[in-house]
Amino acid sequence: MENLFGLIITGLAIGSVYALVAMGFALIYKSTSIINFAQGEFVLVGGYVALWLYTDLRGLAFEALAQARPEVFAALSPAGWQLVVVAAAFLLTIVAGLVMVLALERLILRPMIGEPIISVIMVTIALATVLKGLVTLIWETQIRNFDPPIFQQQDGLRLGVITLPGVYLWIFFFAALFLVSFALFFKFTRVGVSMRAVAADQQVAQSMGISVKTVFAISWSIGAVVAVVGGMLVGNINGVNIELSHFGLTVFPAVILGGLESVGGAIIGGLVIGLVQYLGPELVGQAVALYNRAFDAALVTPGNLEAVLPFVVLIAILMVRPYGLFGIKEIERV
Amino acid sequence: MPGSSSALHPPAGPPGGQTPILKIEDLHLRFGGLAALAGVGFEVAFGVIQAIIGPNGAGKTCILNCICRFYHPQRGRVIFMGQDISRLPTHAVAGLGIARSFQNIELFKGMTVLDNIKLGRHAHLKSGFLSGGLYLGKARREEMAVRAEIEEKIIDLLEIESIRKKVVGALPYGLQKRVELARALAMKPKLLLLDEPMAGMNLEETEDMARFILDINQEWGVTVVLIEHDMGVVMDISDDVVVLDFGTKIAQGPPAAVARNPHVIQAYLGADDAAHSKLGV
Amino acid sequence: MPCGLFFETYEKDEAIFQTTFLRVAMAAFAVLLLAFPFFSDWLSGLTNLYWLGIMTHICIFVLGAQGLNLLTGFTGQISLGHGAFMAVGAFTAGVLHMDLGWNFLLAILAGGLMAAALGMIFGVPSLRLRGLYLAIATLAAQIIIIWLLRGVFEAGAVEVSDATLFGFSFDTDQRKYYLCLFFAALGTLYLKNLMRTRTGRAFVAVRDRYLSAEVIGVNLFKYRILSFGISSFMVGLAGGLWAFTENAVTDEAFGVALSVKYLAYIIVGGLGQVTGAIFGVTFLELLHWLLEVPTDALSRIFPNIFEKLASLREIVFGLIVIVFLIFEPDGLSARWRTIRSYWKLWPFSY
Amino acid sequence: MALLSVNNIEVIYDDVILVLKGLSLEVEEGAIVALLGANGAGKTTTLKAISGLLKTEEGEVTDGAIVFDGQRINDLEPEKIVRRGVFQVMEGRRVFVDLTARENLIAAAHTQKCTRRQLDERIEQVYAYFPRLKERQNGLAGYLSGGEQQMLVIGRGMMARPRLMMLDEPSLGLSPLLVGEIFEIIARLNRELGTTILLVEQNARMALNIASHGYIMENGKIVLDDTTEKLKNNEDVKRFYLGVGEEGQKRSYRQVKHYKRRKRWLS
Amino acid sequence: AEEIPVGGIFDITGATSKVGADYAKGVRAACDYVNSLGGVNGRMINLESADYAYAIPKALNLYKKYVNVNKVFVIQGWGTGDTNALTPKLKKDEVIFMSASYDANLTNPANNPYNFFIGTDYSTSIRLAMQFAKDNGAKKVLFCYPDHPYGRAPIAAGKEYAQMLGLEIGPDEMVDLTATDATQQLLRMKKFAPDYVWLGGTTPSCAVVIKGAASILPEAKFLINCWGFDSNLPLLAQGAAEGRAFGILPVVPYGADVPGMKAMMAWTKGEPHTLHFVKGWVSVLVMAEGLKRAGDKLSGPGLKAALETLTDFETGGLCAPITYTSTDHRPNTTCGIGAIKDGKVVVLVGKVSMPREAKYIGN
Ligand SMILES: Nc1ncnc2c1ncn2[C@@H]1O[C@H](COP(=O)(O)OP(=O)(O)OP(=O)(O)O)[C@@H](O)[C@H]1O
Ligand SMILES: Nc1ncnc2c1ncn2[C@@H]1O[C@H](COP(=O)(O)OP(=O)(O)OP(=O)(O)O)[C@@H](O)[C@H]1O
Ligand SMILES: [Mg+2]
Ligand SMILES: [Mg+2]
Repeated sequence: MENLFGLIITGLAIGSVYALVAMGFALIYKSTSIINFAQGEFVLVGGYVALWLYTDLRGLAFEALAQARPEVFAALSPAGWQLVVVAAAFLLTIVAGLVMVLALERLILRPMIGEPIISVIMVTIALATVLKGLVTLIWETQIRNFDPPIFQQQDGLRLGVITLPGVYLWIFFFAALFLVSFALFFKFTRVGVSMRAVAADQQVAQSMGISVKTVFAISWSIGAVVAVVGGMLVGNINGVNIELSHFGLTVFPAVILGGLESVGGAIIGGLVIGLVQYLGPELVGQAVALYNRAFDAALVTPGNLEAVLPFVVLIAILMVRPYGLFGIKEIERV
Repeated sequence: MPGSSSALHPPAGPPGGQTPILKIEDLHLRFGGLAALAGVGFEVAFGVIQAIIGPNGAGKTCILNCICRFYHPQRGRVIFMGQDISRLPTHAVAGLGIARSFQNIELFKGMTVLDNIKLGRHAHLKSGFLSGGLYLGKARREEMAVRAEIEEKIIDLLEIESIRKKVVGALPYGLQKRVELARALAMKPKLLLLDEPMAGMNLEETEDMARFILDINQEWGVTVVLIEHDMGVVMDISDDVVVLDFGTKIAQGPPAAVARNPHVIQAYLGADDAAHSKLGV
Repeated sequence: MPCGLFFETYEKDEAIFQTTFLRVAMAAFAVLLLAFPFFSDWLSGLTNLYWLGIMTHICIFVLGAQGLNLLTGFTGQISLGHGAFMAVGAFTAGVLHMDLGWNFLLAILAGGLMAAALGMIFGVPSLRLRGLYLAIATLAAQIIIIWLLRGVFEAGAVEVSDATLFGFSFDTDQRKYYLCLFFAALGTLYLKNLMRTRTGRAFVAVRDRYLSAEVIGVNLFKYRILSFGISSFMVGLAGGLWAFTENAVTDEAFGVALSVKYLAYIIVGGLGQVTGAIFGVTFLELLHWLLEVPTDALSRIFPNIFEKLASLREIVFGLIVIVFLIFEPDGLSARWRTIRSYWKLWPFSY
Repeated sequence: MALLSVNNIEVIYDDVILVLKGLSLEVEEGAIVALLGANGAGKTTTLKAISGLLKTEEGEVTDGAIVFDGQRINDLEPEKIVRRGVFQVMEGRRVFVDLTARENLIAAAHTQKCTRRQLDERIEQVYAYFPRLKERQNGLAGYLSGGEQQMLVIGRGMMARPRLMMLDEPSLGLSPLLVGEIFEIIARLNRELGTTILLVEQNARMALNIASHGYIMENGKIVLDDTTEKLKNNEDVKRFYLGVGEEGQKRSYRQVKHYKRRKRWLS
Repeated sequence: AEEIPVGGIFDITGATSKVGADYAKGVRAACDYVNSLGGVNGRMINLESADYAYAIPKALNLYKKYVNVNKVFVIQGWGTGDTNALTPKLKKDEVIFMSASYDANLTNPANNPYNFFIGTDYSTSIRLAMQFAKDNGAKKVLFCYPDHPYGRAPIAAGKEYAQMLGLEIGPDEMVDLTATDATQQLLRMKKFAPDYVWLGGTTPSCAVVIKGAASILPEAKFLINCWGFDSNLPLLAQGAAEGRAFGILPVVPYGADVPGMKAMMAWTKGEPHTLHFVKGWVSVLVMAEGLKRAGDKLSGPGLKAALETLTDFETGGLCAPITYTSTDHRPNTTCGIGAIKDGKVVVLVGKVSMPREAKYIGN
């Protein structure tokens, strides 16, 4: 019990990772009705590109700079350069994400406009294979890590015995930042309405002069940026490896829980799933202990509960709210 | 001519027609703050064509939805042939002999015309997932019988032979409406609810549709509830008219009388005669 | 119409193969499948692949994909849980056969029924959930079932002996192939028949427009659950066959990846078409294996880039699927229909 | 020179179904032109060909030219065509069901560079024409009644302020009172804002009353075209589109004969 | 001369490729190395290798291809998934399967006559780990592993042995292979306050546990199974592994100072590799020795018989001497224990071993 607070905070922190990744799904779904099965691979690409820029290119760049303009190189302290490198890697990763998704949009998604949604979803599944293949082709499959880590362990948050690594605070920060910017973006532009119009009926939207292509490009870009930033941050938790893409699957309960088309919902969904993962097993454990005491039984708490509990909770919530917490109920009318 | 030998379905209900085939009692239906129906009640006699008219948003479609148990009114009852159907599940209503067409076409777009019509017969067929999958003996004979009956009676009546193998989605609007009627007929209806069957049709097709409705009513003895904005049709073919406005009944009576009712003119008809019908007046 | 088809009886009009061309083509196809083991060795020598094994898997997956197509293609309910339902069928069949000594036919039937039961339980949310919400609810089924198999039953790996029927043992790859081919054909025929009768039409109605289906008298709940039941029965059956052809059941074979793969089969093949599952499984499996041929050849010439070639093969595979979908978004069976309708009217196309 | 001229176009669906077979028509700037025809004649297809929406279906203009304001627009994307001032009000009450009535209107003003104020004003204008919409403005469009949806669809056209507005069966499903009003509104839009109108209608009498020129199409071709005055006096038009009986009196739906009456100008 | 066809089923692009790819490299390099020395009895090894991406159906078909088309009788395999799925077939086809799944269950020839592997089996490893803990003063131990056949395999053996040693055993914990945080597991462990924790995961998940333990379980030390302990561990654990993480070393780390390493280093031109490369390499060396001893009896049973003649076979110190008998396929009951020092994997104890007890064959 004394750890409850720590569990809640950690749960929320993990939840914010889910929230960050889930947001990308919601943004893309909102205007295209497409569940992007390659979202996890976007995360993967983000992680690898950031790592490559940060770790491999840094050395080359420094070397070149130190040779060409030693005085510039000397002007900043190593800590200062570290900051510059982090910022540069960060920005370039975003740029890389944008380039990637705009190319994808142009080559793959645009020709699929107007085709059955399920076929487009299938395309994203195939896309996942391609992206994964590209990553293994370029960077091979070995585990790599940010060296030195960008978000150091020691500047984490101490909560009793638990230390929350600093990277989680950053993730929290970015999730909030994205949420606020999207809220403002949708409030002060008419893009939000256009996006939903496109999702509702592409043909009619086109008949009103809404460019489906532009809307697709915008939402895929935002979705991809969120994902690659997520990849960069998540890659700092425990290094990058080919399984980073599993986030694509693990955040599904979060997306659905929040309601597919709701960005805010994705955040709430992520946090709730995080909490379920951290409090659920504890509660089940306590319940089992109580039962054992009451009936003098010797039940054991099943293991790996945190893998299934989100799904159990998800089904339970969906039975009460079939469109998630903030999703839009489908019109049922004849 | 009720009882004619060519009738697909014998006329239902008591010949005297004392008890109405359908009785709507005090229906109340609210959506949030909006009262779509605020205490509507009327009766439909056996074998008639009963029209329901009223301004847009008056609640006409809502009444049909309540009859089909698609909407669940907060208050009131629907009585069909003496049986209170206000508690039945939606799908059970079809089995009783209530069929309908929809305002926005509700066909199964990816299927052929024939399959759409066959689906109308669903509630009256027996084959299950085992016998159907084997497609032997009974299931096969049943399918063939349905096919023959649909071809020879319904498709023939509605003159849609040439399109029966076509996929419904690509058909023009007017034909889709006709297919919808065909599907409703396949349900062996005693009561047929039609929601704006003539909308979007040109004059010729409207005339055809009117003829079909009259045939169905007179030769097959099916009672028809007809919602229609084309006043020419309503005036010509209906036996009785109910007028709704804001979820309440504001008038009822024979068509000619209703059309002279000043309330009806003010709320619904307006002054411009040309707007009343596609048919020249 | 000068060149349409006319039939004297409704019976003929409702037949599955309506033209002589089709009947001949189908008969030829059947002969080809039956004769396959006799020239598969020759093919294998040509390509350095084992075709009998590949074809056996294709048959098993066709059966499962037909099941998923019934649920997703015909009834409109996406499932991401079919991998797990297949696992249930496989484990049930394996355990009943090995531990309780059930005859293999009974065992795979029981496996199918067990999968059907679980499918129906996890199908209950379909009463309220639509589209992707339902898809993710079935993903929950996938995760929970595998978790149960692994954690609670500690199923791990089960060894299964060969199937025997009336003293005849399905112990060679050839016999296994025929066994699986038989079941795949049976499942396909069943689905085809089902879809042209009352139940099948109701499924499609539920998919296209469940609201009007209800008004017509289709009991939504019944048909949604029924669809889950039949569908997971078929995939459970496929699981049982898997157990008896591979002689081993391990939970790792039936993960989320398999569920996604099943979905890929039917989308690429064509949703809501009985031929869809056949085309989809065949296309994707052949593509996958045929890509192995150049990869293999190249890695002999350039042994240093063996790993790169493996990645490249994955990339090419994904790209081909993408390009294919861009040109044929409705799946292969759509193309097949175009070809067929062309042949129907041949030589007077247009 | 006409604002819109369609020259001899051919349209094919799915690479096989030939729907328009050399159709031509012209719409003068500032005119109201009616396009009449039976179901399946290809009226909607014609409008879609002009607005470019055909490209979003499996349809294709394979021959001929569509010229708007002196420029060929055949190959433009639909959104570009809208930006040039051609707006199609689609048939079949295609509202965005998941958006509220008001959001539907806002979406329609997508190409309009107007401030928030101006947008609000325009919305109010639409409400002035259709008070019922104002009452239901925050309800999801999917839950509106059929007629209300129809109002919304027309209202969207008004939001876009196009140069050429193409209306596909605007009176469908409206009460007689509103049918009268709709045509008045169309006439007013034409008169007050100078919007050119191409009108597809089944209610031929109303359409011919407000239009100056009419086209009648059958089977993918124009079979008759003239000023509305002359059309109204054409015997065939009178009989098949206006429902005037042989002797010039009112027909009744009850008297429709039980045989198939099919008369076509061609074929 | 004739070639000896050998099958290779590897994970190059799949879920376990992060270690599988390097293992495959080891196998492939060793085959080339053996061939460069003139092959086996003058016959070249012809390795048919393919990537199965940890997809079982693909492994099954690759297997059938190797056996039926390429006529192989020995296969270099990879993980738990393929090994388990193939085991029944191996018996029937009499094909030798040398995988990297060191599940003790495979060491009993009565059940799995054709399975061979070169690493200390997981159960022996866990027993040695328990012994190590006991010897270092542990009183309480706890088992933490992923919910996966690889993780579960040795747990029963570990518990039984720990009990025998008189160690107190805490409740099991599970940490997923893809976990990014183990706070809750650590908090529960904390209630029991173990001296040593067995970690049965792979490197990333072990790093997560060790990192989190820095603040939650600062006293505990970790004993890591062979797939969770490699040069990536110190990098991922960021210093938290220093002096607290001990790993099972069935083979020596790449670059260790043993005679067998020289050839390997020369062959790979010093390009750095992980431990897993060494495992793959040794697996081939052992196979080659078997093939050599089999002489002309190039068949599954022939190779089996030949391998079962290996007694204290030396791989140049790359791993403990290997012995297979017809009743016991445990390669050895000796392994090294590694530790992390200055961010590097070092060998802490070169050899820990236990007697080869018959009762532990297969479990
Ligand atoms: N499910 C619903 N949710 C909210 N409002 C609804 C719903 N169904 C109907 N309404 C509202 O109830 C009112 C009556 O609708 P109804 O469809 O019955 O009208 P109607 O008389 O058929 O009109 P029309 O002739 O235009 O079709 C309308 O204002 C409509 O917006
Ligand atoms: N997407 C499509 N694919 C194939 N054929 C189509 C498609 N859309 C329309 N058609 C066919 O084109 C022909 C003309 O259709 P269109 O909708 O243009 O007619 P219309 O004159 O607008 O009829 P209505 O009065 O019913 O609206 C019809 O025969 C129809 O079946
Ligand atoms: Mg209505
Ligand atoms: Mg039209």
